[in-house]
Amino acid sequence: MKIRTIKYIVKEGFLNTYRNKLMSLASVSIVTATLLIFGIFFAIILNLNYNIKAFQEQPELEAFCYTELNDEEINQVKEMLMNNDKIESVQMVTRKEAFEKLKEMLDNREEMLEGYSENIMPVSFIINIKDTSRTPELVEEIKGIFGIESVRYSQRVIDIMNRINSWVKWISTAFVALLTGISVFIISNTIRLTVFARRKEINIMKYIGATDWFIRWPFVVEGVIIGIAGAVLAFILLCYGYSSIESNFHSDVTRLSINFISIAALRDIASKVFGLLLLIGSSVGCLGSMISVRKHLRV
Amino acid sequence: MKIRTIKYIVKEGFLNTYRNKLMSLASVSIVTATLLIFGIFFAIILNLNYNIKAFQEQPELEAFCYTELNDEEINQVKEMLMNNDKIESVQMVTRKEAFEKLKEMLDNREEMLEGYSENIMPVSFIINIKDTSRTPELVEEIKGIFGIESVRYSQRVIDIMNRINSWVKWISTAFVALLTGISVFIISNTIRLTVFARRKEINIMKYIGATDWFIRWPFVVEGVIIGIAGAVLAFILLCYGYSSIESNFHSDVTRLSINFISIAALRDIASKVFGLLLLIGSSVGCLGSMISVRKHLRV
Amino acid sequence: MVEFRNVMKRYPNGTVALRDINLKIRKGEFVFVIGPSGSGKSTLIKLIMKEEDPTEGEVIVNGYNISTLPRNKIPYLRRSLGIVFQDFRLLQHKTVYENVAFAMQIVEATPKEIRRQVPMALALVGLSKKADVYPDQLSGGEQQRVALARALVNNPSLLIADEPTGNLDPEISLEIMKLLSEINQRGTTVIVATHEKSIVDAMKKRVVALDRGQIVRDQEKGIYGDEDKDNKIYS
Amino acid sequence: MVEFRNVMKRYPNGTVALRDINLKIRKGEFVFVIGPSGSGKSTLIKLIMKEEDPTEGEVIVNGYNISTLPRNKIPYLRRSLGIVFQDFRLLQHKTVYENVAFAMQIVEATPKEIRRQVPMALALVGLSKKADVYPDQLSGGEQQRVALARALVNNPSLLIADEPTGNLDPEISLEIMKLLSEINQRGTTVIVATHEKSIVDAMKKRVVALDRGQIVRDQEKGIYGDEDKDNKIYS
Ligand SMILES: Nc1ncnc2c1ncn2[C@@H]1O[C@H](COP(=O)(O)OP(=O)(O)OP(=O)(O)O)[C@@H](O)[C@H]1O
Ligand SMILES: Nc1ncnc2c1ncn2[C@@H]1O[C@H](COP(=O)(O)OP(=O)(O)OP(=O)(O)O)[C@@H](O)[C@H]1O
Ligand SMILES: [Mg+2]
Ligand SMILES: [Mg+2]
Repeated sequence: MKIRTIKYIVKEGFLNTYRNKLMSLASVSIVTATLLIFGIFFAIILNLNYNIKAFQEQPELEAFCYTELNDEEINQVKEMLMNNDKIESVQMVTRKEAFEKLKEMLDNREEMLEGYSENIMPVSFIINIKDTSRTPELVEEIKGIFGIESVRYSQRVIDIMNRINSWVKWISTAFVALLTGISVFIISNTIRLTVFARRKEINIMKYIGATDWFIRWPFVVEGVIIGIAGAVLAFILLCYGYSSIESNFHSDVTRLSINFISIAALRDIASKVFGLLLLIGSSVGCLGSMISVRKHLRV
Repeated sequence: MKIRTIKYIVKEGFLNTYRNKLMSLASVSIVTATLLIFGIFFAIILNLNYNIKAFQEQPELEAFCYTELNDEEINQVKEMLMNNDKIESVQMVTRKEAFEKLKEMLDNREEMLEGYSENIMPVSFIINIKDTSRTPELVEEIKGIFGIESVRYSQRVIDIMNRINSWVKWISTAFVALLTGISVFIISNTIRLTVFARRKEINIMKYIGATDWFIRWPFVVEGVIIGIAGAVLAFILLCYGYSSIESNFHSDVTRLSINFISIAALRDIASKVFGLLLLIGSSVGCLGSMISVRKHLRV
Repeated sequence: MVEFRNVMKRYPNGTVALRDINLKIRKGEFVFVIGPSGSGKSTLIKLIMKEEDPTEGEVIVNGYNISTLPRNKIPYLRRSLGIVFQDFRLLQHKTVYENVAFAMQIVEATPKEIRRQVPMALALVGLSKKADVYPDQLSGGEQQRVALARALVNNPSLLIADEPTGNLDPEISLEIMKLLSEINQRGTTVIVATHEKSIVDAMKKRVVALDRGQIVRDQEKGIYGDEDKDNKIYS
Repeated sequence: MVEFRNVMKRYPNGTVALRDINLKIRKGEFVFVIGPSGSGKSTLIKLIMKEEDPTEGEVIVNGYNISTLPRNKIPYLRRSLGIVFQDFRLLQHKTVYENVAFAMQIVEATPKEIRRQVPMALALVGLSKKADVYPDQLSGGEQQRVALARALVNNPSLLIADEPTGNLDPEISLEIMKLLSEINQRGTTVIVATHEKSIVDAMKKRVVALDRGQIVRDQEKGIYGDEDKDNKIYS
């Protein structure tokens, strides 16, 4: 294939996209809409995983002080925990809070606690860890702090999260696969329609002696253009929507009291989403054209 | 318009769908795929709402017996609860279970419980209610049972669920709206492509003196056929997938220990889903054709 | 029946296809429109059927001024005409029979009328055997005759044919022309754009000659030729 | 150059378009194929370019047996031919210039060659002024001439024209025929299917007459007419 032919093919692909404006527009619209749906769900799933991961990566430790510790000593322990650079955040559970919890538990047997005060309960600290890989090390360190009696993993929470996680992973993989399949199907059928509308043109070219690839490649270029245009548009819409959700998210979360979830930053997921949209759009556009054109070349 | 013309229009619509097999097939495929996505998410959202509603409609009551009750008396209480036709199910919390819970709670202050046995704890029953509208009535009834000391709503759970619920409702409404919009957009663009591919035909009809409606109506019939065919196909696929998920659901749920969710029976949501798919498919097919054809009638 | 008053037609790309056209065709006339390729014959016809609008001047057909004819009246104008298009314009998804029947369906003819008229029209153009095939299974000349049958089937008051014999052999051409002449005898106005010198010469009908968009000759019982250059009557 | 051996062609719908065709056209010949509408002229041409395959018998073009020609060789066969199709087959999304240039692009001609050849070809058919318009902005005859220019532009060894003058006035028709004759003089084999009696008569070339799918006459320096019924030489 000569250089000038490659030039011709690329130019022709662009020209045809432009010349069939109405059709190109309709098919880019369909591709955009399809990839938009895909992108929305991909973003949601990324966020689900992000939330779960965030949750897992910060398993809470609970460090219990000796019951006998006085306020000053407790403050010292707190200081030391807060100054530890392996620790993300520290939340103190006061004696009173612990005692209330106990009371609630005993409920209608509260008389058992008669004569006891909150002083029977130890102060404890709920600790969020920065870097999970160094958790065991951290546990040892905390245990070494004067005044700490014991350190406990909140293992049960982790277990539940793990279970949910595997479930979400399974579902979301199935989902992304399904949606990818459907998107590919829609886009390739769209390309088929646009090629079908121009089968006469393909026939004519064939009748005057054009080889199959000479006819096919401009269509492939066109398919790729449509695919990429669709992907880019879908991505722009997605970014626009996502960032507006992102910026409204915290106020909404507060209003609706669902502060157990958070949202992944756009810049963190953008490249992943865009890459996938581009991949689907351009590859389906390319393959779709190739296959659709082939059908009309047999004259 | 004469009867025979209406006949002609309907016949023509069917014939054209058949004569443009390839194109009809491609566009039905696209409509099917689009409505499939829509249907999947609609089914998911219906299920979410179903779960939340089920949860809300069956707020758990917890009825505590007097600590002093002996086993026989406890059995009598249980019998009475189980025979109450306002109650869906009853689950007993034994003294031992209650004591374990308490122990766990006290944790490293277990020495407090030294000398106490599980007998300090009362037996309680977790009660699922059949018909929430009669809950207050039921509470009074239970309170009247000999041996019951107190009845508690699990009010906190209800609160949380309410909050989540409003959030889910909001999101799911936005979602269904968005997906409806996108589906409509994809389907109408598809119809546009199929009409565009036949603009010459439309022109010819116009040139030999056909009125606008005479040309347009067969296209509308065709659009409706495509829309309905897509909706029916999507519904069949959806039913097939849903029922296979439904039948695997309980084993999966057990395996993955996510027994806090349940799945709506297919027959309960089928009519809702089908109705909506049909509505979207046929109305967009109809309107899409009308609008797309209009553009090519101006000759 | 048809009247052009100072008509000028300029296509959007700047081509002036017709200029200074003044022409009157009365009911019952038979007119040949001749002229070299690109001289404006088809454009003249397109103006009559309102496929194109005149840039300047007026075209009056059956009493309608086609420039001011409202959009929803156009179909009724076109139905009163029977047109054989130069590029045939057959519906590719309909059989020969259905193509001809379609012209009757749009005027909401009864199925009985359709069943009687369509085979008659096909017989007139010698295509009875091809009733059930699709246009792309026909030879060029056969397609042209289907277009003619479709134009005839509704007994239009004005029949316009653009190169109706361009793809036909001399024998059939002559037959077709005789057919048109017969139809004309029965009262239908007929306008034929053609290049077929021999036919024009043989028929001795009114001839309107176009050249580069202008009428250069308008002659009763004219002939095609340029042999009679002196004989020209400029309109 | 072109040889038909006992060729029969039956279309899928049962129509037998050609039967018992034995025909040999040698390099450098100029052949008219004539016959009434539907007699099989276009089918004959479709067999040469392998648009259709013969049902029985063999068609040999440029040494290839077209029935056994592998799919990937078909474009090269067609490039060696220049064909004017009865229905023109112009690319609607390309201008006149681009339509003609396309025939050169497929053979990977240099831009320089294209820039020289295309205007020449357009000038030959008298369409230099219309280079930048799209086919649907041309008159019927102009489209036909674009098709001719496209067929000529690559200097094919075999030029086939199906009704190349069906939409052209006698003057241009004669010019076109002279052009084809000139091209033939320079060594190109030319096959023309036509109805134009006057042209066939004037040119005095070999005439192959078809009727209902059969060759009913094959005559050197023949004429169109049926006047010389006695004169017929059945092949
Ligand atoms: N849609 C159009 N846009 C621009 N120019 C046009 C259009 N249609 C025709 N023309 C030009 O107008 C002129 C007259 O065209 P017209 O089709 O009326 O010619 P004609 O007499 O019918 O020729 P022929 O005998 O070849 O069919 C030609 O030069 C042609 O190129
Ligand atoms: N694709 C097809 N399928 C079925 N029948 C066909 C097909 N193409 C042509 N025919 C039939 O074959 C016969 C010969 O057709 P062909 O096109 O060869 O005729 P022709 O000599 O070119 O006629 P014309 O002068 O009208 O163009 C005709 O009866 C025609 O109806
Ligand atoms: Mg014309
Ligand atoms: Mg032919």
